[in-house]
Amino acid sequence: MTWIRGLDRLSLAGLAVLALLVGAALAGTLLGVGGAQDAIVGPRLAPPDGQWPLGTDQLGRSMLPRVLAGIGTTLLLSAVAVAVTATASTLLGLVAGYRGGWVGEVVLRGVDVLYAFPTIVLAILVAAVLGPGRSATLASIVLVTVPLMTRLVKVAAETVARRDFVTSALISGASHRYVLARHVLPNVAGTVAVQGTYALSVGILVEGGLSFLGFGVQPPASSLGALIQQGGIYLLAAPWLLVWPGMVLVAAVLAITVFGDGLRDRLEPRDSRALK
Amino acid sequence: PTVTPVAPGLLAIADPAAPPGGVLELQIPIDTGAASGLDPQLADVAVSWQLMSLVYETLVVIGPGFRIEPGLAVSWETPSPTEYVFHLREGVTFANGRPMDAADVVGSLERLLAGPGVWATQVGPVASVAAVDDRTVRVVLDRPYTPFLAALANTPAAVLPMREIAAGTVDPATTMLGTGPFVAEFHRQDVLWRFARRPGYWAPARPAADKIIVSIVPQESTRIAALQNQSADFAVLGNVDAPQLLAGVRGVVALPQATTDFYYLMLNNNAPGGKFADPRVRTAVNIAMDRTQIAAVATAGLGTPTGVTPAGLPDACDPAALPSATADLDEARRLLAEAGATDLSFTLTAFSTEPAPAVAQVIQQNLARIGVRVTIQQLDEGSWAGAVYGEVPARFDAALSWFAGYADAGMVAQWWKPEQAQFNIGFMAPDAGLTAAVDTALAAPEGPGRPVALRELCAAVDRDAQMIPLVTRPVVVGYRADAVSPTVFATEGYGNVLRRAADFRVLGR
Amino acid sequence: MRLIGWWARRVASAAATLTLVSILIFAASRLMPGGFAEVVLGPFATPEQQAEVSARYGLDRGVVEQYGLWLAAVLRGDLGTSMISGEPVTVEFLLRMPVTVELTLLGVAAAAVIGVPLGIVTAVRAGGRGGAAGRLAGGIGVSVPEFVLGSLVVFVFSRFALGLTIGGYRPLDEDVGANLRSIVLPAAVLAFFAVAVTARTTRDAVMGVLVEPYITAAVARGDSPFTIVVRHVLRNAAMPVLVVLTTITAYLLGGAVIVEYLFNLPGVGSYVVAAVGRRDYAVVQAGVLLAAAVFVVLNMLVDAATGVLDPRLGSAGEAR
Amino acid sequence: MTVLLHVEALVVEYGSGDGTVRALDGAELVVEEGATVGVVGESGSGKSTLGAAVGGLLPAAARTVAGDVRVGGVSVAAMTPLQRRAMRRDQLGYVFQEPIGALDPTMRIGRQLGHVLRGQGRAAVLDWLERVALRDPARVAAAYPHQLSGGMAQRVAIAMAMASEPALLIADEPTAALDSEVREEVLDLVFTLAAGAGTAILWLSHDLPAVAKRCSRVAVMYGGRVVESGPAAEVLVAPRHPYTAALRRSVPSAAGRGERLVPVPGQPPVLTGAAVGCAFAPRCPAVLEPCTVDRPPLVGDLDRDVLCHLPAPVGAAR
Amino acid sequence: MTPVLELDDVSVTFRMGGPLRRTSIRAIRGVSLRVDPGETLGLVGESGSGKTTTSAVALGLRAPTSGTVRFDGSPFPRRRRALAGRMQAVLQHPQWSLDPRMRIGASVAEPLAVLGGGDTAPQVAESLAEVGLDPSFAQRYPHQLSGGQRQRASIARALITRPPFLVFDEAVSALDVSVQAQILNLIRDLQEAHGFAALFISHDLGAVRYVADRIAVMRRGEIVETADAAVFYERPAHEYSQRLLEAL
Ligand SMILES: Nc1ncnc2c1ncn2[C@@H]1O[C@H](COP(=O)(O)OP(=O)(O)OP(=O)(O)O)[C@@H](O)[C@H]1O
Ligand SMILES: Nc1ncnc2c1ncn2[C@@H]1O[C@H](COP(=O)(O)OP(=O)(O)OP(=O)(O)O)[C@@H](O)[C@H]1O
Ligand SMILES: [Mg+2]
Ligand SMILES: [Mg+2]
Repeated sequence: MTWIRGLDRLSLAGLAVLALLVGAALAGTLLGVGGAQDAIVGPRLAPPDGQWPLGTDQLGRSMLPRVLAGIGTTLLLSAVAVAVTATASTLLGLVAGYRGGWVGEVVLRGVDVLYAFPTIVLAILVAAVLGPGRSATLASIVLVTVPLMTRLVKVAAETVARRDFVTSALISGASHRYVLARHVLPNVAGTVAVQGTYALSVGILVEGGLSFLGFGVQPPASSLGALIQQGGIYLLAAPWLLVWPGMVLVAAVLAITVFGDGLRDRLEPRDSRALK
Repeated sequence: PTVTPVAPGLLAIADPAAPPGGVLELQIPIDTGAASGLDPQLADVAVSWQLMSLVYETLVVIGPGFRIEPGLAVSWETPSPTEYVFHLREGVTFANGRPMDAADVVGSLERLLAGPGVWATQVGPVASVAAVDDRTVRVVLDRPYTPFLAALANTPAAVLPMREIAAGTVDPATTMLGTGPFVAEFHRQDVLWRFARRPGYWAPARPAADKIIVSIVPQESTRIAALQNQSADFAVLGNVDAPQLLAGVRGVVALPQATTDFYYLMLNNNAPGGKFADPRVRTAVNIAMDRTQIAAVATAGLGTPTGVTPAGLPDACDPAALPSATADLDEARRLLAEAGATDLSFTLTAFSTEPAPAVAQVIQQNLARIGVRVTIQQLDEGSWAGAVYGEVPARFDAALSWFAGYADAGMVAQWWKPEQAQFNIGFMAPDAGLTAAVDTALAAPEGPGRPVALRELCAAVDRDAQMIPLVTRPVVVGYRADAVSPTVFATEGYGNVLRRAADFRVLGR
Repeated sequence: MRLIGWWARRVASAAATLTLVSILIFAASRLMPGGFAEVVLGPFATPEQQAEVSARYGLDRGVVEQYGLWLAAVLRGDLGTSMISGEPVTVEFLLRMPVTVELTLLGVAAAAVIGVPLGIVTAVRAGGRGGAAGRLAGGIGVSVPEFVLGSLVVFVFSRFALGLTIGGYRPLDEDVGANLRSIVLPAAVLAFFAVAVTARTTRDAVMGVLVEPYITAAVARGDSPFTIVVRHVLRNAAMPVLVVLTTITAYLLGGAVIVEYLFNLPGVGSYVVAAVGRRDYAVVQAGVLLAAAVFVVLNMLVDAATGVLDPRLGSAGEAR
Repeated sequence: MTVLLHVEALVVEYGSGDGTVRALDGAELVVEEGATVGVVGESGSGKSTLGAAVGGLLPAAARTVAGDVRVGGVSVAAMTPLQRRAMRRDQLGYVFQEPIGALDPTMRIGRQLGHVLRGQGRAAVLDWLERVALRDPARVAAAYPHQLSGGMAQRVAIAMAMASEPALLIADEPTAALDSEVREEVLDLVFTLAAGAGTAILWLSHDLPAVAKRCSRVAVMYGGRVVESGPAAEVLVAPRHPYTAALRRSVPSAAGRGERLVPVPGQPPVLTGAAVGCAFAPRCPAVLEPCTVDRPPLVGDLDRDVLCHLPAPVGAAR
Repeated sequence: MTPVLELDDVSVTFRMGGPLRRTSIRAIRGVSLRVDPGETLGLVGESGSGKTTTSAVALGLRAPTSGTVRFDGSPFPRRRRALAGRMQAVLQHPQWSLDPRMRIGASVAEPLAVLGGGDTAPQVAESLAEVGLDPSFAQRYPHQLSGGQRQRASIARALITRPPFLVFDEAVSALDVSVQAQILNLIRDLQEAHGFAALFISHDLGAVRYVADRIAVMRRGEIVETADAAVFYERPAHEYSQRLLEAL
């Protein structure tokens, strides 16, 4: 856990917020805090009070368990998706940037193909072909986020691959796999950290966007994107529909983002030079 | 939320004192989009009827409270239950200036009946159409068919310029040439329609507005916003809470308009695993439906429970008296046990347009009460249609949709006859008793016998439970009272909020 | 010589990419459940009607044959006919291009003009208070989903219009003022995210450059931070930023669907999405292919820029 | 002669992840205007740190614990950022130890040099490249840094530093990558130019003879301190500090084939805090009791300063 | 006896400049040299004369434009991995030859790790000590080292596996005389103990004299003289060699 030590205060705050959210999601799904998220329990659009701490939604369901479940769904979905994206993009980007040649060309073109599909159209096609729901959302997020990350990892890997320390390792007889794992990967890790957290926010956005267009998680399951999408229109009449999930979502992405930036800085052992 | 009508059957009446002229900015969620083009006879969705009704007119029209009123026919007689004689209005011309005559009427009806359009079914068992003279048309039916006039009042039965069509100078699929108050000046698919006042319209001083600009705005919140910031004068809203959402906005009126359209639940007789082949299972599901809750929760109380005769239409049956409504949940559980389906679980396929997902979720909760687990599958309309209508036999478990309820209590029941409504054949097994009940109801003449026949019909549909009517589908009509003075019906049968568009007055801001 | 060879290879691979895209989009559009016939003709259509429409658009032929015919037509420059409107797809796209192009230009311009400097400033100030504030600002930019921000903007500005139009688009050649009033809010919503993403990537790239000894050397020469950034940092950090800007361009050109919906802009994105919904195959296929073509060209330029920006990458001959 | 650079009891520490490293432990140095001062010392003795401290160029991880650096009488630490920048621009010129890294990899040499020359044109650029003994100036100007050999890059770096005509040139091993012929040529140039322009030179190097040959004064560093300083010739011929003496003995060129080189025995210190006694004590052949416990005082004699408990007398070779 | 390394009439041409002003430089021309087992070849010459380029060819890092290279009697294999453990190099720029994100200990241990070594810590400490670095340096990152310390870390890294062939490119140029002496002694001791062959590139004729058995002199991309060390230092044949020795 030594890496935590090197983080700055902002990143630690981000990490704390994330931990809090994960805790809340677990409380909701495992401990059943707030009751069943899909049960119609009260009047529609009731404001927060003792009985429904966060109010009720447009079907008269308590918002508390829905928000908690939404955190769980969204975090899990995007985390899994980003893990997949990060792994895939890193592998592909390393191959394209380090190996180069026709293999790299093929990888890049393959990624370009995905890239070439307009984001939402791609997501919708995936949802339409796979049938909407979690797996389609997951696949969409991955397909949408892989290209950018792959390209950026490629750019970073390309530069690293020309450095003398890679040459040295190769002279030592290091396998390409060794070089990739020990030299190139750590040197692109900052990029992966930044892009990974970016992908996470894109993932959340795609999830929400799909919900917005009706291709997201299936009702009555709850996700932050779906909650926000459905609550958006009630901004004035029943603000609690939008405010809770909105705040949580923004907090989550913000936490992830500052944490990612902090991680990136942490992964850079050299001092940055103040230009002053 | 209830709105007190300003007159029987009307939520608002255009102020005749307001000066004529002006441009009306209107927003609706979707455009006509039929591959068949602009031919009104092939139009089968309400939005097409609505837009085309600005250009085309019918012999008779629907008035407040579903009264049949004169349209292009000034009057009519029914010498016998199977005979209708229409006297055409004088001075009616098509937009190209040619006067309309009986040949146009006869030709239009014959074309409709011979064509592939679905409305031919609704117009009924027409035996012959003939021009008695230049101003008189006689229609003979095979057997009594009470909804005949109501069916004639809808856009697909509009009078087309048959002479031009026959001569090939006008293709109704691409050109709109009617007798109506407006002409379509411009159309860009999914973006905009521009209708302009037609000089030479038969009714004096109408239409009041110079222009109607119809923007297609799929996003509900955008339409609401447009009303707020005055970029739209009039908008059709789908969100059931729209009246509440617009409550505080100065100048904006949001009227919940009842319609006869209603949501219904399809239980696929051919469902994989034979889940719904047993009528007892279907009945159990039907019993578990809490229509009151669906109406209260999913439609915010704007919709009402309904049987197959749409609530709100004259003579419609009382949904509370349906067999399923009077049975209790224990009965449902017992039926399930009898059918050996105690751990029933199925997928409910719904499209994603609000409030369908809400209805599906209440259904899910309803069924949980009798231990049935429902998984909701929310699809885009294309995939939904593919899943429900794409294959025969159909492979979905259950699906949610809505029918337009039309302007007569018996009409929609036609779709409960799969031999006639071909699209149902994939999931619905024909039932002779049900078919007979439908035919009886359709033939029952106005009078005390008709409610009885319709009640019978409702019960038959309820027992059959292959397509279970649930609640009516409301819309909200929003407009800026400082910009327009419209006429709004309290209940619509053909989803036509522009029914009296010629009366709408544009107010100077 | 080598250059010509490079471009030839690049064009060939671009063509391959586009071919693959065409196959994928064709396959995807046919794999979507629900066919054109069911969707557009509706449940009431008779089998004869469906057959007639299928025949009219060649949907009754084998899939491979359909693909072949389509590809042949595309190569001739014929993108087909929209089954919904009956208009040539090319015309439909041309009508919707101005909105999309305008949004794209504004969005990318904002990303470049605001995002890049913001990223540089937060990197240069990293560690300081300004850096943390910049990080938070950038973070908020990527945290607020388009549909949330868009809804909020629509809502707020529908109450307090401030002379800005919500919904609807006025063409530029019709009335410049009205055009700007109708486009500024949606562009701002798009730019919000674009700026944040660009800023973050720029920050990352710039921080990577700032640790390099040649920056120290420049500091030692007494160059001002501004000079150093302009002379040394920009170019060395340019590649990732360029990649992100291309992505943003591609994303916006492909259609900012949600914003188009929210602000009711007749752009390409919502058109294609609607076409997906209605299984208007020709439009879907053409839309994706056009977006892909633009993107592939952009990418080709970026790849060409790689060699220019980093001369080390241009050199060949090293054995690996 | 006025004092241009005064390093006063400078203590610099690097805070690395696991504890701190003390790179300068009270270094003292004076450079007068136009003087040429060679700082020699073992690898790791703090030469580069000292050089960086002069320009306020220490990395963020470095901390100035005590002491002061004054350029032209003004404390570098007390300068405003603007003043510091002006000082670097107008008074200082740097040649860094690893020249290729100091060149922007994405910019042609000609342009980089051109920037320093502030728009004096291409002719000036080529002229400077020619002066530092680069054979094909046009090609070098058109080249990117990675297309140069190590020695070529180093010469470019020298050209860039000299081109700005600084008051003080801080050159960190400026000729380490040059062959003897070129080295002489370049050093001739640098020292001639410096003499002409009145530029003071602070030459950080490990090569005592080479430095002594060119510079008027040398300062010998060990363990973060300047342990001996004085006129070059005298220090070389008659070192007063045992380390200087040891340094003088282990010149490889002095040993022929087959002979064994004599390095200074033992390892250089790695300081984590102030050295308790004399940092050289563990390796010193003449170590005394106090050497390990007391920090040696500065012993000044004529122009020869030395930090030692038992300095050799002036003139007497060790 | 097969030479460890044999360059036969090797030339390397670089292309430079944009597409419009393309020029090419012949960095080395017709270079032929060989290094026998156990022998150190000193490669000296003017800055920019092509020494590093020659070493890149010798290490199989750069394919020659013309001519042939043989390592241990055969051309370089397509897969470098086949050469694992058979050569090491100290590259000219120590700053770049160490991974900035890897601690010195790991960098130095790398050749061992590549060969699949177990616990490398003791060997790393020993290797660091050999080049005069305190064991605590294993925990540092390259940027936390002085220039000379980095160079020594590179040397430690190259020597840790005692490979049969080594290339030193200006390996001792940044070192003070004392450390230089230590390193040169080390190289000689190891060579006696393990008998490796080496290509020792330097412009420092003094250092070269101390370790090299034979000397090759490069100038403007060509080898102008090759001679036994003893002979060379006594009677340099080429006029350029004479000049070089004069400046010593
Ligand atoms: N990648 C490259 N592209 C173009 N020219 C190059 C490249 N690398 C080296 N050169 C040129 O080749 C020549 C030989 O360079 P090399 O690095 O081999 O010299 P060297 O003998 O090692 O010199 P030094 O002692 O200064 O390091 C030089 O003129 C250099 O400019
Ligand atoms: N960033 C750093 N973090 C920790 N220690 C450092 C850092 N930079 C330098 N050092 C240490 O400080 C001491 C002085 O380093 P400096 O670079 O000044 O030495 P030097 O005299 O220039 O040596 P060389 O001749 O090898 O270049 C060294 O022991 C070095 O390991
Ligand atoms: Mg140094
Ligand atoms: Mg070299």
